[in-house]
Amino acid sequence: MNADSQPTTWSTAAKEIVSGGAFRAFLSVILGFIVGALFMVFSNEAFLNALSYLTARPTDALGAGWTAISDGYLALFRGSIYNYQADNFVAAMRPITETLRFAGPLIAAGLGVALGFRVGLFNIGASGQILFGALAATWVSTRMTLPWGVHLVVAAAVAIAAAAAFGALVGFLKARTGAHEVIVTIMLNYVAAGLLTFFFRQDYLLREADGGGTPKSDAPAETAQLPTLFGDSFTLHAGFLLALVGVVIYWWLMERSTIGYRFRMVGHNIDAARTAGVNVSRTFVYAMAASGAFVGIAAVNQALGARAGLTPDLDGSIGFDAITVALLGSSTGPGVLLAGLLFGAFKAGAPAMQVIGLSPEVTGVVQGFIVLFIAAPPLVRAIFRLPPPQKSTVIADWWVGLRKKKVAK
Amino acid sequence: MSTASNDSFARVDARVSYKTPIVMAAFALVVGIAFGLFGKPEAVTFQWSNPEDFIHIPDFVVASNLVGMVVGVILLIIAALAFVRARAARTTPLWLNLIFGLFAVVALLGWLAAGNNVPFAFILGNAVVLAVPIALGAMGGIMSERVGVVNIAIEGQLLTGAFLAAVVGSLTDNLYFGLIAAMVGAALLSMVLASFAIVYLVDQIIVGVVLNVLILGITNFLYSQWLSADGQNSNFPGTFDIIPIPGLSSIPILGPALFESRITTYLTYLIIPALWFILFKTKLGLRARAVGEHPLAADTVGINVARTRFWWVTLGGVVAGLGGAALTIGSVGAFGRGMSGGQGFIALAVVILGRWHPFAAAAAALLFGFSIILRVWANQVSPGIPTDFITMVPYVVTLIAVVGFVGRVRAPAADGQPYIKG
Amino acid sequence: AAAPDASETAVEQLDYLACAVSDEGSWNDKSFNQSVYEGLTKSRDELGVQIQDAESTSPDDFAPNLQAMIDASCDLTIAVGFNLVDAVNAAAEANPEVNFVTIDGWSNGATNLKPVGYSMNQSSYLAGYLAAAQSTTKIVGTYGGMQIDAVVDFMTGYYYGAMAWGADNDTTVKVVGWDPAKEKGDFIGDFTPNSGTSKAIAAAQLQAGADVLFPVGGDQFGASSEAITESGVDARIIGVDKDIANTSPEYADWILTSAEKRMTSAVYDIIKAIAVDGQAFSGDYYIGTLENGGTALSAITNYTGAQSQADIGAKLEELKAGIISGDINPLG
Amino acid sequence: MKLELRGITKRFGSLVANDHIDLVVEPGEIHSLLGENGAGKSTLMNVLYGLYSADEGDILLDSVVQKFKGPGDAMAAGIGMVHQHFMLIPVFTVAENVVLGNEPTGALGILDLDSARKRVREISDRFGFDIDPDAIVEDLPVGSQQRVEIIKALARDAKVLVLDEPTAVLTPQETDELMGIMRGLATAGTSIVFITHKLREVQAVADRITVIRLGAVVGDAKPTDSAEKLATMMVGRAVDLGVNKKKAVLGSTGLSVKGLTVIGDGSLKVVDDVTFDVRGGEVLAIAGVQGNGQTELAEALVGLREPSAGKILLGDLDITDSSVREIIDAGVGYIPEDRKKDGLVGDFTIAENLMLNKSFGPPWAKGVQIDFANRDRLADELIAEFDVRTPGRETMAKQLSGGNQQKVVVARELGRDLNLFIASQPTRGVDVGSIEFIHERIIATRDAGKPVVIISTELDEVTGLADRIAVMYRGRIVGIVDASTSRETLGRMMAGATV
Ligand SMILES: Nc1ncnc2c1ncn2[C@@H]1O[C@H](COP(=O)(O)OP(=O)(O)OP(=O)(O)O)[C@@H](O)[C@H]1O
Ligand SMILES: Nc1ncnc2c1ncn2[C@@H]1O[C@H](COP(=O)(O)OP(=O)(O)OP(=O)(O)O)[C@@H](O)[C@H]1O
Ligand SMILES: [Mg+2]
Ligand SMILES: [Mg+2]
Repeated sequence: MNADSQPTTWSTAAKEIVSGGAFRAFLSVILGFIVGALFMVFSNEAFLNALSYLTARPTDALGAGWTAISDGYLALFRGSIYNYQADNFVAAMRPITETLRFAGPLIAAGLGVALGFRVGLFNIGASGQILFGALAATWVSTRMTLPWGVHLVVAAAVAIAAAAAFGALVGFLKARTGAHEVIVTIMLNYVAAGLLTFFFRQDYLLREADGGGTPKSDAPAETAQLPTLFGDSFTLHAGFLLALVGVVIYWWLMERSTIGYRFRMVGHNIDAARTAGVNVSRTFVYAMAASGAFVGIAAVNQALGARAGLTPDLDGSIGFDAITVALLGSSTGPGVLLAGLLFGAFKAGAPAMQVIGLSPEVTGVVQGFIVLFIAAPPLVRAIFRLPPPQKSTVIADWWVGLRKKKVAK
Repeated sequence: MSTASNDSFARVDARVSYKTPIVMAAFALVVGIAFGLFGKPEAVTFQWSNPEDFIHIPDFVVASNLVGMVVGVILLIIAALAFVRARAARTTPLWLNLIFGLFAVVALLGWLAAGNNVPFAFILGNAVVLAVPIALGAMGGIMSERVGVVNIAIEGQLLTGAFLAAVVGSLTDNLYFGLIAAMVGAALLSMVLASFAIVYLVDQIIVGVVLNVLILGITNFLYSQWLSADGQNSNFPGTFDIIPIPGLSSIPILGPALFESRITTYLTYLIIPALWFILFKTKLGLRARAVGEHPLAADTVGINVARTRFWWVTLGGVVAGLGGAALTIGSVGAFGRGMSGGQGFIALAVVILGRWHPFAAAAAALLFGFSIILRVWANQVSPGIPTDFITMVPYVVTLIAVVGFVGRVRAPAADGQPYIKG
Repeated sequence: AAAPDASETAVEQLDYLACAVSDEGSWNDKSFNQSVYEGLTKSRDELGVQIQDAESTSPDDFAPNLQAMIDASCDLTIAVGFNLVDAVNAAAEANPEVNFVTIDGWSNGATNLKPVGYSMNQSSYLAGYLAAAQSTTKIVGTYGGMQIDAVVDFMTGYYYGAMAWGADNDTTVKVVGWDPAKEKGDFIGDFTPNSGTSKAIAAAQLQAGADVLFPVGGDQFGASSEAITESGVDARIIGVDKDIANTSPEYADWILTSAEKRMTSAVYDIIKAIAVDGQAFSGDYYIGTLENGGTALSAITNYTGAQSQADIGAKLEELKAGIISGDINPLG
Repeated sequence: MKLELRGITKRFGSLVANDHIDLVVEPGEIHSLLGENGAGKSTLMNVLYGLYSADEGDILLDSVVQKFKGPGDAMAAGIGMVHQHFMLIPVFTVAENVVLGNEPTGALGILDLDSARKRVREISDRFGFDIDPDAIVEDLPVGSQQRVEIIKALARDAKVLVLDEPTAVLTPQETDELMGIMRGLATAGTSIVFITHKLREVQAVADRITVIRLGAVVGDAKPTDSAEKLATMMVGRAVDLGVNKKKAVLGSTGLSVKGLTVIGDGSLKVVDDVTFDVRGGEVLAIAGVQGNGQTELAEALVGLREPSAGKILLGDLDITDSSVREIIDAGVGYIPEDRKKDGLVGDFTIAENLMLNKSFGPPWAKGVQIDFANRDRLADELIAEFDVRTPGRETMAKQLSGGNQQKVVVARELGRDLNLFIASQPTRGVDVGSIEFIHERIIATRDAGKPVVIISTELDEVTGLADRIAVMYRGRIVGIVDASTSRETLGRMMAGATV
């Protein structure tokens, strides 16, 4: 071991920053935006028109391209963070509240899927769990009369419990029969959708009063609606707070609690967990129940955050987005929070982007590229020629120190 | 060296498991009682073949409840056979399970169709056609997962294949070009998956999920910008001709259902056994499976893990792309937005349900195709079950299959694991 | 290509911004979303109004998309589809200075919200009658995307139309795929265009003897036409929403007629009335009927029924008059 | 073939696993590499085998510099290697594993499994192995798997053969036979690099010895050098190789096993009517060739396997049908034979691994929450007490060397009050320094009056630690004998002879 082959301290430090996760994530987002920009430019009619006479007047193409990009991202900013064109405070601030509102269910469902990943289970069933939770919530919120406050709490609790039970069913089937959770969750998504539709169609079940043959429920009773956070000018409701509470609980559960510790143990090494006295089958059931419970918070958001009747597609694409959110957030509480906010911002920004002529597909593609880059550190490192990760510095330093001591002896 | 092989231990009578006979007996009783004793007395007509078929088997008309009772008794006999075997500590052979399943299906059809027809060839033929895209998607998935790359992007591959087949088929006026474009396009998509997963070590599930989103976005975009306005030229490919295979197509019952099909279906017939053969009988397959089970071990015997993975995933894309083509030019012709409609995820389930084995996965895909046509047909002949429940049939059937009969499965050990060389 | 001049615009540009938000699904669904969108673009091209639009991909998008239109200072915003009814009512109440139109929805009282609806059962009744006339087996089929009112309305009219032909001709006509009494029928389960399930349903109906199909689920023409080709039956398709023989000419060979939901012209007329003719916005309910031409049967093509096309055409006119006069109830 | 390594340097990040290592192996020579866990032996061999690419240095075969892009090149150049960890595909048959990468094929690349089988049989016969070519590898006992690995290397007629800890799972007889084979190959001109932690073997078979410490060569040694000298070179300090123990002070019966029978995954009685007692303050060693039911016996004792007959009593407590957790709570400590699979969670920190089976209550947990203050304190104490060499309790277990990993397991199991201690292969693959330490701790447990059960295929370990020895053969105990019984007698018993 040559001492002089050691890089100097400052350059090591610089390297560690440059190779660090936060900086790379930042670059990834930038890269995603760049590729997204290309997509916007090449889907822009003005640009394509200008391209056809590129040689005649190249500035047109450049100008059109630049306009497409700047318009697109400014629209995203206006739609998701702050609308600087607005003529009143409410309109200016609405975008950020919309971002938070959309982020709520994404974060919650993301936590649920993330929990599954930590236990080694792939929960593709968030969508089914949302539907089932919403089914239960809607029963309480439209078919029961309870005092203000109590009603909301009961509806939310029932939704979370129902989603948890639906999740636990997956864990139970896996523990009992070995059925693979991927198959079971995919199939249960369809089953939940069918069930919800059936309930929303029968007037003796959940169909809206004077509803026709279209499956739809009543709006949740006012006593059961999640209250808005900043008055009626903003639609942001307490569901986001629930999601935040979910993040804290998730963090506590996975990092501090003994059951979360055992979840992770099973996720990393089933055999060692079994040898250490952990009942693996039961852990699967608990974990899927917990996973479903977090997804249940998303169900609460969707079912009780609504001011109007619900339709069977109330889950939107949350179930699948949750998978990406969980993976993007490395299945950690804070990570899922950030990823959920990013996705929420995209959802909130999409209408503003559509207004300037960007179809929702373009937004989806930009989003996809960002995720891809965030998930591909080696690619980003290769593109920016970053140094390799300095992950094991602690152990390496220790080794170097030890070696020096021993060799010196 | 001395040996300690397993046979040296004292042997005991194996633990006797009565699970299978008990499940079978329960089913038999349900059939006998619900379909038989409490069944409907109306006549049911089993149409084994179409009148125009080469060999026409006359229709078989029988009372619905009689079918239930007779089949119930047959099923009980099979259950008893299984019981006898179980007592001798032997498992029920697969063929007996299959026969049991077939009889149970006949009873179900007979019960549903009381006062109606059971168009056998029609049901089977449609089940096959509906199963083809799922089966091909699943074969692509198997090829990818057998070498250790989880493929969540089957949905995207089907969609890519469906899109390119329709568009290229229309533009060139040649469906074979469409077919090739579908395979090439999905293969390119697979290459993206492979490079990100193998070279850039991105979490394979993330790449898959993202690719699905991207493909959905891009095909939707192109559809809106282009196909919808110009459908006549760009999205009206038609479908491959139906080619009866001489000889085979005159086999009673099966012939018209299986051998009066399109080239996409015939290719599926070829690909499934070919994949099985390559995986389990050739050097290529041995190496592929080694890479999927223990890449480091494969590396130590000189197998290039990255290259093996890359090509298998890519070829898997070719097969899945063919499945996509089967959605359009092998079935309905024109492309529609998001027309894969979740079949890629069904294929993913089928991969697992079929234990990463081509034949088993094909059977699982067929089960799924059968469930779809069953729900369509049952809805017609046997009104009374709410639409929303009828819609659930394929999924519930799959759930029952996985919970009741398949149980624990074992993925290739390195499935989803990146291989990082030292 | 040559660089365009700045002065290329043909029509005079008006300072009027007309906007639309789609139901789940895109503007290119070959169905109702597309009809509205074409009304919007037609207004732009012919009237010179400005337009703005947003597609919704899930129910979560409805309210934000409407809000985006309000933020974009739209003068008129059209919410397409029954599903947006709650969102558009809320938006109309919150923004009394902006005008809204709800297609297939209703107003909870806001006067700045104009409901536009269609009696699709009327044209579908004619379609059913024609289908029965065309059929040689006297079995006609219909199936839907999902069992919802907007779909079932077509199927019910079709059913009673077919039955009416049977009664008129003392012939038993059978409709497969929908039974209004039991509220039970064949549905794909979603609006996925051209799915295998769609084709299987069509095939099953053909197998059951149907030789006219009426698929009410957006773009199912590939699925039904292929099912027909495969079955070898000489069968016809009846289109929905748009005049399919014209708008999707590739399927013209199979098309018997279409039950049109003429939203394109409704949208155009509403915009024209305000933006060009200077009329005040009215929140009155507009309902498209055979009478006002909001719904109609398209030209009949490929008709090969036993009665002559002239006879059946005359009969359809008679029925139309009956429906308009209220003598005939297309819903039974 | 003559093998020369010149100045091989291999870095993992900033860690130098091999630091300018020179090594020469003459044709027909058996060259032993000695070194502690993590010294860099396997890394060096993996470089030679093309699995890792060296950062510096050259590999020469018969004085020609080689450029290996991967193991394929190395194999083509005549290098064969038996890896420390099995490089077998568990779901493949023996024949498939042996031919993998070098498959006999017919037309169209169709596998010729018949000739594969023939090849396996030939080699088996030549070297006296008894292996069924059609057996699925994962169904084979570890000892047989090791033989498959050896067949795999031999099947390719390597000119340079690297054996990385091939004897770790072999019985003494098997080891002797393997050494005979090595001798034979060397005589025929094969150069052999032999890595082992067992000095007895090195002394018996090696022609020359190179000792590596912390990635660098510390020197050469001769097989005639004393074991103490070799150990000192390896570890860098004096090591006591024997086990020092006082006479046992027997207490009351701690563990009583009566007629225990366990059915294996097939329909075999892998544990067949086993009866024995262990008293407090006594070490009972269960000896036997690997795969004769010892593993299953241990697993049944700790609740991981369900007995089909018999009774297990811990003092007065019947634990026959208790769950693993109940048995842990009853004070049974257990070291599983495969620490990576069953004993540790590689992606957990040391602190987390130290509480693996203690998460259900105090002092490690407080209610439903981990008691971090206590956990960290206890972890630090255990790390210090059990001499785990690590930068700290937050280091990932997978980053530790095997010896230190094993110390973590030992610390966890012995770091609490026990009523019974069961250790399966407690020192497998562990270097001499760590062996010494672990043995001391086991004896300390016994001297504290606890009943101890040791399961080991290592005769030295068995005779060194045990007060009494039970020998298992085909699921049955063929006899329980005194610790002073001769190696020869024990060897015969392990082959099934009753006393
Ligand atoms: N793949 C790897 N990545 C990072 N570091 C590694 C890797 N493999 C080995 N090392 C490092 O190199 C050092 C030498 O490891 P090596 O496997 O060569 O030890 P060894 O001498 O074979 O030990 P043992 O006797 O336990 O087998 C280790 O301590 C470890 O820190
Ligand atoms: N990914 C890795 N990162 C860092 N060090 C590693 C890694 N993989 C292995 N090592 C190191 O390599 C060395 C040898 O590893 P190896 O897996 O061969 O363990 P071992 O001590 O030989 O265990 P066993 O006796 O069970 O075989 C250990 O010191 C370990 O710390
Ligand atoms: Mg080693
Ligand atoms: Mg070791």
